[in-house]
Amino acid sequence: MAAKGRIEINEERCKGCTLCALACPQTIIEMATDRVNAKGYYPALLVDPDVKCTGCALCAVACPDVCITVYRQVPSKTRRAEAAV
Amino acid sequence: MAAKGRIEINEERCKGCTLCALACPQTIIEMATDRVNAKGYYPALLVDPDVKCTGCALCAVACPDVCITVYRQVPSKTRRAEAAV
Amino acid sequence: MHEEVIFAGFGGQGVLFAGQLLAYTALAEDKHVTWIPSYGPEMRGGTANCTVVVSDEPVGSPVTKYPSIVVAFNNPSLEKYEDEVKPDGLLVVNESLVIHQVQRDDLDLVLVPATALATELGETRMTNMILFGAMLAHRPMVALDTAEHVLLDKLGERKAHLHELNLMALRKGMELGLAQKTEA
Amino acid sequence: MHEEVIFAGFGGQGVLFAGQLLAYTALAEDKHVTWIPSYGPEMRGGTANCTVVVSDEPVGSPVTKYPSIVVAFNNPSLEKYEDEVKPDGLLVVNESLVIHQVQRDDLDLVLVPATALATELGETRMTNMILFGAMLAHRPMVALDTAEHVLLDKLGERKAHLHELNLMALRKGMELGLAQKTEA
Amino acid sequence: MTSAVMVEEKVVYERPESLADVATHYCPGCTHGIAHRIVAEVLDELGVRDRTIGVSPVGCAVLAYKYFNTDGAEAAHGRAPAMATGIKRVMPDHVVFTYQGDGDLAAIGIAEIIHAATRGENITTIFVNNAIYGMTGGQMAPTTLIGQETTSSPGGRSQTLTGFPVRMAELMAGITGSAYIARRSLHNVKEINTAKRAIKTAFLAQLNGLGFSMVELLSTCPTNWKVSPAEALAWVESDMVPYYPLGDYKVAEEVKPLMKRR
Amino acid sequence: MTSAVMVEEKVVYERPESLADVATHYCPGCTHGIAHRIVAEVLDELGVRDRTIGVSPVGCAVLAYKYFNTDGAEAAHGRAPAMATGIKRVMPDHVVFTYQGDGDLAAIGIAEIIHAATRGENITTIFVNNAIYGMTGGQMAPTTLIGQETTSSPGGRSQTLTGFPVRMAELMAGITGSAYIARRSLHNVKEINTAKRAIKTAFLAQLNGLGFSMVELLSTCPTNWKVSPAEALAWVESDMVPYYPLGDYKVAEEVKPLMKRR
Amino acid sequence: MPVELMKGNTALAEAAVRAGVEAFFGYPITPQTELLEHMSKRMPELGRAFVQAESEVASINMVYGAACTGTRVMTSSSSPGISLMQEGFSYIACSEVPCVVVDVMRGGPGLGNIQPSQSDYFQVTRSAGHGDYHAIVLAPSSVQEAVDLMGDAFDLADQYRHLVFVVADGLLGQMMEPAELPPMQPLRTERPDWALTGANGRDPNIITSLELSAPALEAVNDRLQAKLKVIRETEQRSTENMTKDARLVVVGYGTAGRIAETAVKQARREGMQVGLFRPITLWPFPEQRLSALTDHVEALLVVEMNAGQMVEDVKLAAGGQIPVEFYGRTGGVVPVPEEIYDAIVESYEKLA
Amino acid sequence: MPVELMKGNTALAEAAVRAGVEAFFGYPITPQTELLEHMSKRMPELGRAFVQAESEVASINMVYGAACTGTRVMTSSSSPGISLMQEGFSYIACSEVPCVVVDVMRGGPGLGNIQPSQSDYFQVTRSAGHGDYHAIVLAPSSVQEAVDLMGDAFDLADQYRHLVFVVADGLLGQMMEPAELPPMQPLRTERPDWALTGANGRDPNIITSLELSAPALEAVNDRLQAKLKVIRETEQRSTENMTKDARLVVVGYGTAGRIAETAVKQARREGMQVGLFRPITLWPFPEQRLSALTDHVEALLVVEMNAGQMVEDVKLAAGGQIPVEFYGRTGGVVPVPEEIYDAIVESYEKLA
Ligand SMILES: Cc1ncc(C[n+]2csc(CCOP(=O)(O)OP(=O)(O)O)c2C)c(N)n1
Ligand SMILES: Cc1ncc(C[n+]2csc(CCOP(=O)(O)OP(=O)(O)O)c2C)c(N)n1
Ligand code: SF4
Ligand code: SF4
Ligand code: SF4
Ligand code: SF4
Ligand code: SF4
Ligand code: SF4
Ligand SMILES: [Mg+2]
Ligand SMILES: [Mg+2]
Repeated sequence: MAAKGRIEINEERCKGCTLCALACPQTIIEMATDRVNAKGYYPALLVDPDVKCTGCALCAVACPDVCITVYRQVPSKTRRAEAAV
Repeated sequence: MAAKGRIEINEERCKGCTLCALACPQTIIEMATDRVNAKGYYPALLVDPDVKCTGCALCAVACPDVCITVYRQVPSKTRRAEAAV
Repeated sequence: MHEEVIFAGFGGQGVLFAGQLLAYTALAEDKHVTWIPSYGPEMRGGTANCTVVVSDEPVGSPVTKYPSIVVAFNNPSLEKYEDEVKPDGLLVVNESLVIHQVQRDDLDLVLVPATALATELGETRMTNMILFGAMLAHRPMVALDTAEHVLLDKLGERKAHLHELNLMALRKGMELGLAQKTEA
Repeated sequence: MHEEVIFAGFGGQGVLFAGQLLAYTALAEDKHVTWIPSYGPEMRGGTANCTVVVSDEPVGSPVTKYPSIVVAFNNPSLEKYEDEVKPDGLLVVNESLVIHQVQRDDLDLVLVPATALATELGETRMTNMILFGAMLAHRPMVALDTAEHVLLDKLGERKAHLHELNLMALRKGMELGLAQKTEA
Repeated sequence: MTSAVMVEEKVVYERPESLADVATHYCPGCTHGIAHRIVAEVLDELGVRDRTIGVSPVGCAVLAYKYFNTDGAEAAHGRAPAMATGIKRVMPDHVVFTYQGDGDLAAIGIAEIIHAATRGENITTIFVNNAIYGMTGGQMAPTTLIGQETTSSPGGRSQTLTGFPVRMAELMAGITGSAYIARRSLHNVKEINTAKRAIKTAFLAQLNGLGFSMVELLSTCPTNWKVSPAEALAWVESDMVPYYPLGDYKVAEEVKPLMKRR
Repeated sequence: MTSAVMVEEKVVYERPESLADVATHYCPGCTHGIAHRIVAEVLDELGVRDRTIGVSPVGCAVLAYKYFNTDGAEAAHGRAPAMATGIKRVMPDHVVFTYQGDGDLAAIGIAEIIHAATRGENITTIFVNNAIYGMTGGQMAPTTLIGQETTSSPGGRSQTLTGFPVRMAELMAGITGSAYIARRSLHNVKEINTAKRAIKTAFLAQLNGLGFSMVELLSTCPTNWKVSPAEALAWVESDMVPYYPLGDYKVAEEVKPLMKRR
Repeated sequence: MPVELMKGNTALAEAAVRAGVEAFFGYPITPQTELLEHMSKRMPELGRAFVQAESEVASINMVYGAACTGTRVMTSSSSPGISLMQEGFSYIACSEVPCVVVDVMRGGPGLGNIQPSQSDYFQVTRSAGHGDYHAIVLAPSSVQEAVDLMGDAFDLADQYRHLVFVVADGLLGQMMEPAELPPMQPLRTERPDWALTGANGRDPNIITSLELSAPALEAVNDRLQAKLKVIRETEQRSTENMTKDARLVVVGYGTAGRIAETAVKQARREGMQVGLFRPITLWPFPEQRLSALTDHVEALLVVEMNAGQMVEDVKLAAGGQIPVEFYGRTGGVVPVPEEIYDAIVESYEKLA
Repeated sequence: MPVELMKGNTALAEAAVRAGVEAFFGYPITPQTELLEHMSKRMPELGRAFVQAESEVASINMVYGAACTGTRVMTSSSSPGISLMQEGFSYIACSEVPCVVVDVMRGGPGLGNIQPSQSDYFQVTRSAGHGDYHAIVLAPSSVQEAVDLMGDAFDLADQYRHLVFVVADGLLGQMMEPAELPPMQPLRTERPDWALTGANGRDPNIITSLELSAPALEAVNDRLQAKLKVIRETEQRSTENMTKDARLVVVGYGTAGRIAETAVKQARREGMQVGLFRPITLWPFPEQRLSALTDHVEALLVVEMNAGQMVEDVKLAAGGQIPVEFYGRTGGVVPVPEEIYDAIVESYEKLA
């Protein structure tokens, strides 16, 4: 089973260039059609995140504007988690 | 028998650099020791021209200052010689 | 007659072309005119502005601090220029893309939902012509007729398919503008 | 005392060094002095000149049109500078390398067969010191003593083998100069 | 098999520290932004941000000094390598890099880059080749491809009138003083990652005092090419890469071990 | 066998017409003079003197325009290829050549020469490499050999501080727009003759409209090397040739037939 | 020719084409790029030479080369690019080959920005490069005048075998305004006798700026200075408006001049006796006319888009007779008529 | 320190070394070559940076780079090389990084020759490059003064974060004259807080000359102009001789100034009331002192080794109060005292 991930898109920084969408193997990124950001761009949106995103970060690597932060669920190393508390 | 030649050195142009002497296979060029030209250089001299110069022009090719004109004796093509008159 | 007009909006909204249309039309009517883009940073970028001065006299300054007319294509432009318009000047606003509330009450204010209307017309890019028409309704510096003529000429054969749409947009703007004029 | 001296000759004759010797010696005697080469075309070439001004006052111009002393190392230099020497000035000539006949009769003229003498001494390069000595005999701007001291200092250890020869040449020049002085 | 395993969420991708947290002025989809980011990532990985000095070019990346979270200077058009030389010679323990476009580096600044390499100047150059003068509105660059339309080669670049596009990586590789010269592309994620590794090698070469290093990056200019960002990436792959082959053009002996170490 | 045959005396060597009958300012034994002469001979042989325009450099050959019996211009330091480009573009039927030293061409003028080649500019460059700045009194050139003493590398050229001598023929050969690039030497009669043939090929390439051609000539500077003219020739052979190998570095396909024709 | 709406940059380019320019060499730089771009299209299509050089240094030396052949030739650039051409200018001026250079000035110093400016005044009028000379400098203030002066520039260049600048600023370069282009001039077929055309049946021609001996180079300078003296005496150009009865005269050129005109008119409307003096040649500076004005004018107000450069020439022309005030904006800020008007009022109030 | 006989070029170099210059970047050119050559030996032996650049364009940009790190840095060149540095100067001035540039001027325009000249006056004093600024320009007239001013140059550069020229001419560069060198200064170990030293524990420092918006760039210019105003008010330097009762004052700087002094003394011996005014700073021009002199002096005679450049500044300073005459030689010709004396006599005879 693929890893489970999630991304956050900084919509105000996004320029709607579509390159993240192009890079996503899960094809779960699309450009908004209903709203523009303050700069007048249609920002990228994660569609259906809970199901398909693997946290592979390809979108982030492809993004020229560093708009994307990627998270992935990993088995927690309890020790460390505790230490971190 | 080697061809018979002769060179003329423009002494006033000569800078006494010795390169002609170096190039002459017959080693018949030397630098004057007794006089300088108007520029203060000891000019090159052809030593013993009648005997050894082959008119090979190597000296002229080696001279950076185009001081040397080379002549060579060749069998005269009578026709042409006449035509030239 | 001496009008100093600023068209302002995002790149891609046809801001510069709207200004040029005014300039060419003024020329066609033998008026004095200058057009100048505010050419920003050397790189591509968000905003596009131009200033057109139309006058019966030779134009001195092609730029202005206090325009007599501002056509604001979007919200940042409105925010930027509201305060600059000369008293009693004209402010044409693309209602579709602004949230800012106009504060000044000494202006001739025209609000047109241009982008929405243009989208209705089937071509968002007609926004500029709608706003242009609205402007002309309130400040007939040049004749609509001449403007239409020049417009078709500039679009040329290559854009023949857009002739009708442009004219429609222009007239629609004029119409809306006139409507508001009567109201005001 | 204010002397403007030009040393002039071919490259390689030690012209610049002769000038520098004068300059260093003057400095050693706390006089005001400037030395300047006439740096010709950017490329190497035939002639080498320098001008030394020695004075009890601060030196204004380090160059001169009318030198009070000319030391001509060769024929072209003599031809070039004969007319420039100030009236009653000193003209020192390397007799060995000139054919030109000096025309002026308002000068203190010293003819020294310097190159021939130097060759006799076993080192043609001593020409400059001989001429220097002759000059000093006629215009004792600086003391021979100081000059000798400075000379050895400038030659340094590396040229220790030439010390004696240089001194001999210098003195020889002085001697010949003095001889001609008595004559004149 | 249903998870009794605890899961926690880890950040697997975020802005590198060496990249300032500001919006850039680049056009949508312009890969200048990617080039910036991977350089910043390398600086982070090498831990040298606080002793790095970047030199920005004149070109679209003119404001790069605002985007890198390092000390920075803005050079005159083409002169970044000279400026970097001046900096490096008095700050030999600092990491100095130039970031230059193709007009900047291959046209007006070709003397400076070649001589920096010739001197074996211990600096790193990131060379962003987008086959055009982006900033001034899309004129022909020395790297513009034959037939490519630009605002100063209106019918397409003519070989007869303008000669051939210059291949800088190849040219620079021929220079004895260069330690590491490579060409990479930014047209997809795989290439971006490869590019990043090359950039790391280049900086490692500098950190090890091995001399001049340069990574040429094939980059897009959707605006002046007049295509969409996605089409631009495709054009890099279809048209640029064939003329500008990717690869390492010069790897000095001493550089090789640095490449393995990663 | 004793000659009843008539003999007449023939001139087998004299000053070429394309070389003005004046004394040059070059130092004794400087091979700039030889380079001039063989270029002039080639112009004579090709019969193009009266439609040739030469561009002189800043360097010891600064007065070359006085020595060639052709129209001539004096360029700014390093800019001869740009000037020649200007001339050639408006006088495409004329023969245009630059004559440049190593400081002129490989240091300050490296951008201009590379871009002339890149454009495939249809001109010919005679590049006189004497590993030094002759005219200004013997400073280090980009071509100065490692260890070579000059007035600006007093202890001998240091590789650490100044990098490596640049090999221009090799560099220029890498440029697509160049048609013919060769390196020759002037250190003996045989090499002089080979050099002349290369120069002829270079001009033929131009006459045939094939693009940029350059012949690098290893040359002496006895004055600044501080050796005799004869020793200078020997040094070229012993020290320069090994680092600057002689040969043809680029021969475009269309140039090859021109080489055979002689 | 019909009146067309044209961008200043394009108009300058097309005017040069019609004046018979045979070669253009240049390097892109904002805000003059459209000039080069227009040339990149027009020149090849007319079979003339266009080269986008690798740099401004190369551009000006290509210009120098082509100019040596006696053809009409030009380049264009903006401030930093003009700086890079200084050595070339100096060579060209000394060699006395004719050429035209357009400088569409932008905000400086350094990289500055691309907004309109007049801060290269010193650079172009004093000595554009080392050594003693002045280039001829023409400063249009409208697109029409740019078109007209472009033709004059080539004529002056040829007449005096000299370097001629046409200086605009980003505003004039980017602005569209109606203008009428002149008809296309036929290309010259003859070359001047000094030109490099091949030594065919004549002695070689040589173009050089080198004179190793000081007296010889002084002779070159004397010739150059004599020529400049003639230019200074005969080529001063300016225009005036309402100066006859003016107590205060505003002095401004190019864009600043035209904007000032609006302010001056406003002042007149308010009853002030104000006039405008607009230099058209920046070198030679129209000192004859301006100093004549000092007879009845009580003060001068110089308006420039810089920190005060032409003001020195105005002071020199005024010769200390009347006060000279200055109003300037820098960094690419274009003054608006209102602020110049304020400056006028301030100066006017100071009048005795 | 003992008095030594030193060539001007070498003295300038060694004085810079002792003033703590940490990096030299340069390109050979006569008549300044000995300066670079001295540096090529001294700098490496002291463990400091020396790079023979590929060109003057590269030199000045290397200087720019090193200057950004807050170290003392310099280059030197001669007229054509100075032309090539114009763009760099403009960047440096706008970025406000300190550095020192020596210009050993030679005959121009163009390639000209290598003889002494002062024809870069405009180039260095007006705006060495595009945009609005003036560099500080120091003009020594003897080897000793060259040594002294070299130290001052670095101090002024640091104090004002500005570009400082030391201008000599071929004569001063090539001449040997006794001079005393200052002791070796220790190298500074601290860097100014604006310098590029790595953003370690602080926000990044940035050195730039770019300001995209016009108002922002105007602010930069305002700051620059304010600084220049302070310099203009506080740094004017000149020296005078026999001006107290002088009816005619000769104005000359550098070599022309010292030669003029001989002529002035001669004139005094002949009973003429003549004095000498020698500007030491060419920018800021010592107008305060000079214009004070116009109170009692009846005329000024400017002597330059050019076709007349500083004469404009003298006229501006004189403000039309008294006549300003000019005597100049060009092309590398050095005037001799006799001819300046003749010019003095001529001017003197004109006095009312
Ligand atoms: C001396 C000088 N010449 C020209 C310019 C104008 N200019 C600015 S950026 C640029 C070209 C940029 O192209 P490139 O280096 O390829 O960078 P890109 O914008 O494509 O990233 C030019 C010519 C300038 N600023 N300075
Ligand atoms: C812009 C400029 N910089 C520097 C110089 C000084 N200069 C004259 S010739 C020369 C170098 C010549 O060396 P090279 O090209 O190798 O020719 P060579 O004399 O060795 O034949 C230099 C630096 C100059 N005249 N102009
Ligand atoms: S992390 Fe991977 S799967 Fe998730 S959105 Fe990005 S590219 Fe798609
Ligand atoms: S790649 Fe980045 S900028 Fe482009 S659409 Fe996606 S998030 Fe937005
Ligand atoms: S022609 Fe040949 S043999 Fe005769 S002198 Fe010359 S080199 Fe010697
Ligand atoms: S090679 Fe020429 S210059 Fe040299 S010595 Fe022989 S003849 Fe004289
Ligand atoms: S113009 Fe081109 S290179 Fe510049 S930011 Fe836009 S897309 Fe990128
Ligand atoms: S200095 Fe050297 S290169 Fe120049 S002429 Fe003399 S020997 Fe030849
Ligand atoms: Mg680019
Ligand atoms: Mg050389």
